[in-house]
Amino acid sequence: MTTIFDMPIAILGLQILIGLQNGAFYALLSLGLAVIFGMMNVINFAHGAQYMLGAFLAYILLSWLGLGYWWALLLVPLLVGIFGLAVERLFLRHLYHLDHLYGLLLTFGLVLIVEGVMVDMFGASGLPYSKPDLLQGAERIPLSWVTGNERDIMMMPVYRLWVIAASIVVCLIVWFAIEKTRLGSYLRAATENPTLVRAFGINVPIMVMLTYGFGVALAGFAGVLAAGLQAVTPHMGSSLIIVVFAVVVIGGMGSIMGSILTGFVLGLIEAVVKIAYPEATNIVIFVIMICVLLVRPAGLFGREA
Amino acid sequence: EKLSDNAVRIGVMTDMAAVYADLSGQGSVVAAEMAIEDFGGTVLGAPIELVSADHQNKADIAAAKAREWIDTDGVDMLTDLVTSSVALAVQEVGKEKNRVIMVVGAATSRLTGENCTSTGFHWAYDTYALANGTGTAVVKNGGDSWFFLTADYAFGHSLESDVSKIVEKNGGTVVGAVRHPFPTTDFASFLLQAQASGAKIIGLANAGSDTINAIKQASEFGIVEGGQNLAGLLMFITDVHALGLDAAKGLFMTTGWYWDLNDDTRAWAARFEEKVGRKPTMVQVGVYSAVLSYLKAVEAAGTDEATAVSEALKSMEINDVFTTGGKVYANGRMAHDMYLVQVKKPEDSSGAWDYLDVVRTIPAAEAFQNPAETGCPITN
Amino acid sequence: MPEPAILIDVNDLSAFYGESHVLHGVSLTIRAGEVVTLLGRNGAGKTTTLKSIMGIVRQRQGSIKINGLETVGLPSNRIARLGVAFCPEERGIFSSLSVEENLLLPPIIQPGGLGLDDLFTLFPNIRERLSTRQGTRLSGGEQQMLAIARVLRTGARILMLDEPTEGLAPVIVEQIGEAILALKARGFTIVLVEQNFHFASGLADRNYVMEDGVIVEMVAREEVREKAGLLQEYLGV
Amino acid sequence: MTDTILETRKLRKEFNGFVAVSDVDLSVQRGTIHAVIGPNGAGKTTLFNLLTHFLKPTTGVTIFNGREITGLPPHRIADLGIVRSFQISSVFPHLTALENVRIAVQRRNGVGRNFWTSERWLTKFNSEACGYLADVGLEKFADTQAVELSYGRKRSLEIATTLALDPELMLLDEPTQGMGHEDVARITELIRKVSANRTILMVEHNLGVVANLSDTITVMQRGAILAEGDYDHVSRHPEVIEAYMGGGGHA
Amino acid sequence: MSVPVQARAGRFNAVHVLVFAGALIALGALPFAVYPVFLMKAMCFAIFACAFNLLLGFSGLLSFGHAAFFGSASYLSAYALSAWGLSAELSILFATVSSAALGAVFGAIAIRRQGIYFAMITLALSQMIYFAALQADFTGGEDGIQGVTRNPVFGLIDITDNLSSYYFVAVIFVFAMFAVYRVVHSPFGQVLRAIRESESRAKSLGYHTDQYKLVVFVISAALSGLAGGTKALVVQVASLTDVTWQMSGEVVLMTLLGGMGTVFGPAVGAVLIVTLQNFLNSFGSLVTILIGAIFVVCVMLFRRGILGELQARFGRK
Ligand SMILES: Nc1ncnc2c1ncn2[C@@H]1O[C@H](COP(=O)(O)OP(=O)(O)OP(=O)(O)O)[C@@H](O)[C@H]1O
Ligand SMILES: Nc1ncnc2c1ncn2[C@@H]1O[C@H](COP(=O)(O)OP(=O)(O)OP(=O)(O)O)[C@@H](O)[C@H]1O
Ligand SMILES: [Mg+2]
Ligand SMILES: [Mg+2]
Repeated sequence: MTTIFDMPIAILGLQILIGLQNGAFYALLSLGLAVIFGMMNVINFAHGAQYMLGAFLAYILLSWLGLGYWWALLLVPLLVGIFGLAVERLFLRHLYHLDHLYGLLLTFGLVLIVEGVMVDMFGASGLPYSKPDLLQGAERIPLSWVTGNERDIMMMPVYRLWVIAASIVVCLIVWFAIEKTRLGSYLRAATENPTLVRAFGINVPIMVMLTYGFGVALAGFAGVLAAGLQAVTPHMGSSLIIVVFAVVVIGGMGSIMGSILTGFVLGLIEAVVKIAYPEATNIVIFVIMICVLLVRPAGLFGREA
Repeated sequence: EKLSDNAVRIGVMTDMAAVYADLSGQGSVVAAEMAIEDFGGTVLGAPIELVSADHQNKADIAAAKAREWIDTDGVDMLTDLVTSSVALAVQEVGKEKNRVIMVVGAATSRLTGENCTSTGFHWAYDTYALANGTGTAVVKNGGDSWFFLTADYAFGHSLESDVSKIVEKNGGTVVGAVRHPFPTTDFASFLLQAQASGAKIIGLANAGSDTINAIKQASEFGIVEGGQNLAGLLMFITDVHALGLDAAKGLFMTTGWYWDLNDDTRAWAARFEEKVGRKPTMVQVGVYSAVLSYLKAVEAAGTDEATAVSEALKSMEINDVFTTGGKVYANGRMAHDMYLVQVKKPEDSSGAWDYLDVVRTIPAAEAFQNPAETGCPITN
Repeated sequence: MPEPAILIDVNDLSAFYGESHVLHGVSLTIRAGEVVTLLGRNGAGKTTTLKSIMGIVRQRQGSIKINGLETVGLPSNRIARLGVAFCPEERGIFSSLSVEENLLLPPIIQPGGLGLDDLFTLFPNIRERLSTRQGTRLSGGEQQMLAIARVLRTGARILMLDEPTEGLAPVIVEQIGEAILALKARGFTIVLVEQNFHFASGLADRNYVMEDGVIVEMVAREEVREKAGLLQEYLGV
Repeated sequence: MTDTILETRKLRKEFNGFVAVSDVDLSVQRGTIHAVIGPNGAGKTTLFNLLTHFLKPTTGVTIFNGREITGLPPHRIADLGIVRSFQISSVFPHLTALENVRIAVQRRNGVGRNFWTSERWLTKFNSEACGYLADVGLEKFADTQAVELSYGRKRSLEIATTLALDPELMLLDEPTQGMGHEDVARITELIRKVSANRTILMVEHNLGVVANLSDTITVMQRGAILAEGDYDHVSRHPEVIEAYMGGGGHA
Repeated sequence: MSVPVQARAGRFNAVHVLVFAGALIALGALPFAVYPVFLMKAMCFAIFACAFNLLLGFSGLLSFGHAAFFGSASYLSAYALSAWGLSAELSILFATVSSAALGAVFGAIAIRRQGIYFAMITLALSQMIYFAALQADFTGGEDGIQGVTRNPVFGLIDITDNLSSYYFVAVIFVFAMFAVYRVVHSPFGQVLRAIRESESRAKSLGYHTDQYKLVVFVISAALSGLAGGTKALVVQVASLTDVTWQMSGEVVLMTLLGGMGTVFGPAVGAVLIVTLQNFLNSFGSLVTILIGAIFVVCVMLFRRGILGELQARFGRK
C-alpha cells in the first residue's frame, strides 16, 4: 500500500471524502441559515433545533407510522417547513421592525422549548434510526489511477456518498433559485426597507414567511440526512449551530454561494486538522473566522457594508 | 438530641434534562423514594424527607445548591451527582459542612483518591473499575493491542491512562490514541485513524453520545468485519438502548449491575419500570442502595451526625438488590462485584431492555483499587 | 370636451405617526392625465400625504379612492398593483443591491412603462454605473436618477414623485421636466411634491398648497400669476 | 489677506478602475466662500470624502495650513478644524435636536472621554447649543427627537451641528438641498454670516445660492476640474453651460 | 469635578433619594430573609449583566463572547485565592485587572467590525479562552478549580460565614452599579449614544470612535471580570460553565429580559433568571420548557424588558 504521512493513501483519500461529507452538512445548514440570516436579517438560533426536529420526525415517521427513509426525506422538510411558517406567522413577523437581537432571543427561547419537549418525550440519550437498504454498505473506490497500485482501494460508505450528492444538488438548486431569479434581490431589498418594497407591489409578508419556512425546511432535510449517521438526540443541533453560524459569517452574510463553498471547504480543512491536531478540531473554525474577518471584514464572499 | 432538627433529609442532586437525564435523572429520584419506602419511611422515629434538584451538570450550580440545602433546608446527605466536576465540588462542600456525600453517577476515581474526604462515598462504579474490568478481560481474550479514541478532557485522559496501565500490566500494548474534542458527532475520521493503526481493539475512552456515535459509525466502515473490535469503557444500558442491538452487538463493557441478574434484581426492576417506564440503570439502583445504606447507617449510629454515620457505613456490610457483601473502604469506596457483559445479538434478545449477557463476574477485591494505592490520605 | 375621470379622490384624510396627528382632513382630487403638485413649507405634510395615498402610512382615517376603489384599508402592495408608483424623497436606494438590481427591482405592473433604452438616454450616468455593486455607492444625484428611473419602468399610470429634482444638476432638472411632460403626453398622471416652485409651476396643471397638515389653497395653472401674493405668503417665493 | 488654507496636488481616487476624482489640483483661499459645482457624479462628494479622509486617495496629497495631512485619520482632521456636513443627511436619530448639537459643542470643549462625572454637567452647554439651533431656525424643536423632524429640518440640524464645532474650514455638501424657499434664504444668510472668520467650501446645485455667496467657483466634470473663477466667469463658460447649467442656467 | 455639589444634589428629587435609600436598606436586610449565597450569586450575575449592557444597551455592540471575561476572571481569582492564598479583595482585583487587559486585546481585534461580525469575532475569541481553560493545567480541565477558600478581606476581616461575605459582595455590587450608572450618565456615555446612532457622523465631528468603543469595551470587560472574580469567591468553584458560549448567551438573555436600554434593568433580568433556575430546579426538562416559554412571552409582549416596560408605563425618561 502507498502511504503518505505514515497513512495509507486509501485512508487519506477517505479522510478527504469524509471531510467533504461533513462539509456537506455545513453547507446545507449554513445555506438555510444564510437564506434566513442574509435575506431576512433574522438570526435563526432555532436552526439547530429545527435540524434536530427533522431527525426526530424521521424517527417518528418510521416508528409510529412505518414510513421509511425516502418518505421521510420527502415529508419531513415539509413538516418542519410548516412548523417554520407557523413560527414566522405567530412570532417572528412581529419582530422585524426591531433590532435583530429580538429574533435571536425569540428563537433561542424556541430552542429551549423544542429541546425540552423532545427530552420529555424521548429522553436525552438518543434513539437509533436505520438507513434504507439501498444506502447500506460501502462503495469500493479504486485509487490505482493515482498510485498505480491495484491494492489501493477506498471503502467509502454509500450513505456518506449519498449525503454529499444530495447536499450538492440541493445547494445548487437553492443557489439558482435565489441568485438567478429576482427572488434574491426582493428578499435583500425587503430586509433593508420592507415598507418601500411593499410599496412597489410586492407582498413582502408572504414572501418573507415562505422564505423562512423554506430555510427551516432545509434544516429539516439536513436532519433527516443526519439521522442516518448519528444517534438522534434532542441536543444534536445545539452543538452544531455555533459552528454553522461561523460558516455563514466566514462565507459572508447574504452570499448564498459563499455559504455553500465555505461549508465544503471548512469540512475539508477540518478533515486535515482531525489528522494533524485533532484536539483543535472544535476551534479551528473560529481561528479561521478571526483571520478571515480581520482581512475581509464582510467575510469571504460578503458585500462590504 | 440525636437527629438534627428531628428529621433526616436526603437530597438527590442529578441531571434532570441534559445528556445524563436518562441514566440518572428522575429515575434516581424514584429510586431514592423506593429506598425510603422500603426502609419504612422513618428512622429513629423521625420522618425521612427527600428533596431533589437539577444540577445541570454545572459545578457552580451544584455547589451553591448543596450549600443552600445544607444551610437552609437541613439536608443531611446528598447523593447521585452525575458529572465528575459536580461530584468533586459537592464532596468538597460536604467536607466543609460535615455532611455525608454519596456519589453514584460520577465516574472519576479522584473522589476516593487524591480528593477523598472522610464523609464522602463513591457507590456504583469508577473509572478504575471500568478500566480494570474491561481492560483485563479484553486482553485476556486476546485483544492485546489497543488504540484509543479519547474524549479530550480530564475524564477521557484518566480513563485512557487507567486502561493503558492495565493493558500493559496484562502484557498487551497500546499502539496509539487520538484525542477527539468533546462533543463530537462525526467519528469517521478518528475511526479511520484507529483502523489504520491496525490495533486489535479500539478503546472508547469517552461517554454518552460520543460513545454511541463512535460505535454507530464504526459499523459503516466495516471495522468489526475487518477484524478489529470495539471496547466501550464507560457505557450504560441506556446507551445500548440508544444504539440498537444491530449496531452494538458483540460489544464488551463493564457494569456494576444489570437488571437481569437474578430474581431479586428482576423484581426490583419490574417495580421501578412500573413507575418510570423503563428498566433501571446501575446508577439508579445505585442511588437506591446508597440511600438505603445511609438510612441503615443512621439507625446504627443512632444519629445523623456525618462523621458518626460515616463510621457506621464503613463498618457495615452492604446487602441489598444492588450488591451482596459489599464493603465500604476507608477512602469511601464501596467495593462490590462488577460484571463484564457483552451485548446480545438481535436474534438472541427477547425484546426491549434484554440486551446483555454476563460474561464474567469480577470479584469486588479485584474490581476496585486497593485503597492504599489510590493516593487517598485516609487509610482507616 | 368632458372632464377626464377622477383617478385619485382624497376626502377628509387624517394621518398619524404614533401619537402625533399630522394630517388634519386633507381633501384633493387628481384627474387622469393631470400633473398636480403639492407645495408647502418643510414639515407641512406633503410627504405624509403621498405616503398615506400609497398606504405606507398605515394610521389613516378618511377616504382615499383610487379609480373609485376605497383603499384606506388596503396594504401598500395592493395599492401599488392598482398602478400607483411612489418615488420617495430619501430615494430608498438599496445598499445590498447592485445598481442594476436596484433598477430592475420593482416588478412591472402593467405594460407601457419606459424601456431601459429610454431611461438610459434620460440618465446616461446610470448606464455607466450599472455594475456598481452597492446602489448607495452612487453619487447623491445618481441615486436620485436611479430612484426615478426605477419607478418609470414599472408601467404604473400614476406616478407620485417626492422632490424628484432634489440634488440634481440644472441640466438634468431640465431634462426631467421634459420627461414629465412627455409622460403626461403619453397619458400618465403625475403627482409632484416640489420645493422648486419655478420648476413645478412650469409643469403643473394645478398646484395644491399645504400648511400644517391641511390643504390651504388650490392654484390652477392660469391663476399662478394672479395669486402670486398668496403664494408668496404661503411659500415665501 | 488671502493665503491658501487648503491645497490638493494631483488628488486621485479610483473605485475598481473607475476614476471618480482625477488628479485634482484645488486651492482654497483663506476667508473665502468657495463653491464646487458640477454635474451629478462629477466627483464632488468624493472630493469632500478625500479632504476629510473618509476615503483614502489613490494618489496625491492634501495640504492644510501649509502642513501635509494626507495620512491622518478622519477624527484628527476634524481636530485640525476641517468639518463637514453630509449630502444625505446624517443626524443622531434618537437624540433630541439639542443633544445633537451638544455632542458637537462637547467635542469642541474636549470633554468627550470624561466618564466619571455626571452628564448633568453638560447642561452648561445647553444655552450655547440652543444658540446654534436658533441660527438655523430650529429653536422650537430643541426637545424633538431628530427622527421626527421633516427632511428639510434634519438638514438644518446638521448644519447647526457642524457650526457648533466652530471649524476653521467648513465643508458643506449641498446645504440647502430639500429646503423650502424661506429656509434656503435663511441658510444662505447663515452661511454668509458664519463665513466671517472662517473658510467655507461647499457643494451646491442651487445656482442662486452659488451665485449669491461664492467668491470662487470650481466646476468639476468627470472627476476633473473643468473651469474655475467667479460666477460671471464660469456661468459664461460654454462647456459649463453645456455640461451643467443647461438653458435655464441663470437663476 | 468642578460642578458644585448643591447644584447636582438639587436635581435629585425626593423620590430618587427615597428609592435609593430604600434599595440600600433592602440590600442590607435581604440576607435575613433570603439565603445569602443565592443573593451573592444573583449579585454577581447582576454585575455581569449590567457590565455587558454597557456594550449592548449603550454602545450598540453585541458581544457574544463576554463569558471569556467572566469565566477567566473566575478561574484567576479562584487560583489566586487557593494557590497563592491572596486576600479576597486582591484576588478579585487581580481578576478584574486581568479581564481589563484581556478586554483590551479582544477589543483591539474586534472593535473595527460591526454588527454580527463583531458578535462572531468576540464569540470566536472567547472560544479560544474556552479551549485554553479546557487544556491548561491550572484550570483543572472540566473538573474545574474546587474548594476555593474565602480568604479574609485585607487579610483581616473573616468572610468565611455567609453573612459577612454577603456584605463584602454587597459593597462590590453597589460599587459596580454605581460605576455603570456613572459611565452611562456621563459625557462619555452621551458620546457613546451618539456613536451608536451614527458612527460616521460622530467621526466627522472629530470623535475617535474606535477609541471610545475600545474604552467602553475595556470597562465592560473589567466589570465582567469583577463579577466573575467575585463569583468564584462566592460559590467557591471555578468551572468551565462560566467560559462556555452558553454563558455568553445567558447574559444576553438577562440583559434583554431586564431591559437593555435601562441602566439597572439587566440586574433585574439577571436576578430573575438566577431565581428561576434556582426555584424551578427540580422540575427537570419542564424548567427548560418553562424558561423558553418565558423568553418567548417576554419577547412578544414585554420587549422593552421588565424595567424598560415599567419605565414606559410610569413615564420616566
Ligand atoms: N416618522 C415620523 N414620526 C413622527 N413625526 C413625523 C414623522 N415623519 C414626519 N413627521 C412629522 O410630520 C410632519 C409632516 O412631515 P412631512 O414629512 O410630511 O413634511 P413635508 O411636507 O414632506 O416636509 P419636507 O418638505 O421637509 O419634506 C412634520 O411635522 C414632521 O415632523
Ligand atoms: N464607493 C464608491 N464605489 C464606487 N463608485 C463610487 C463610490 N463613490 C462614488 N462613486 C462614483 O464616483 C462618481 C463620483 O461620485 P460623487 O459622489 O463624488 O459625485 P458628486 O459629484 O458628489 O455628484 P452629486 O452631485 O450627484 O452628488 C460617481 O459616478 C459615483 O457613482
Ligand atoms: Mg417631504
Ligand atoms: Mg455629491
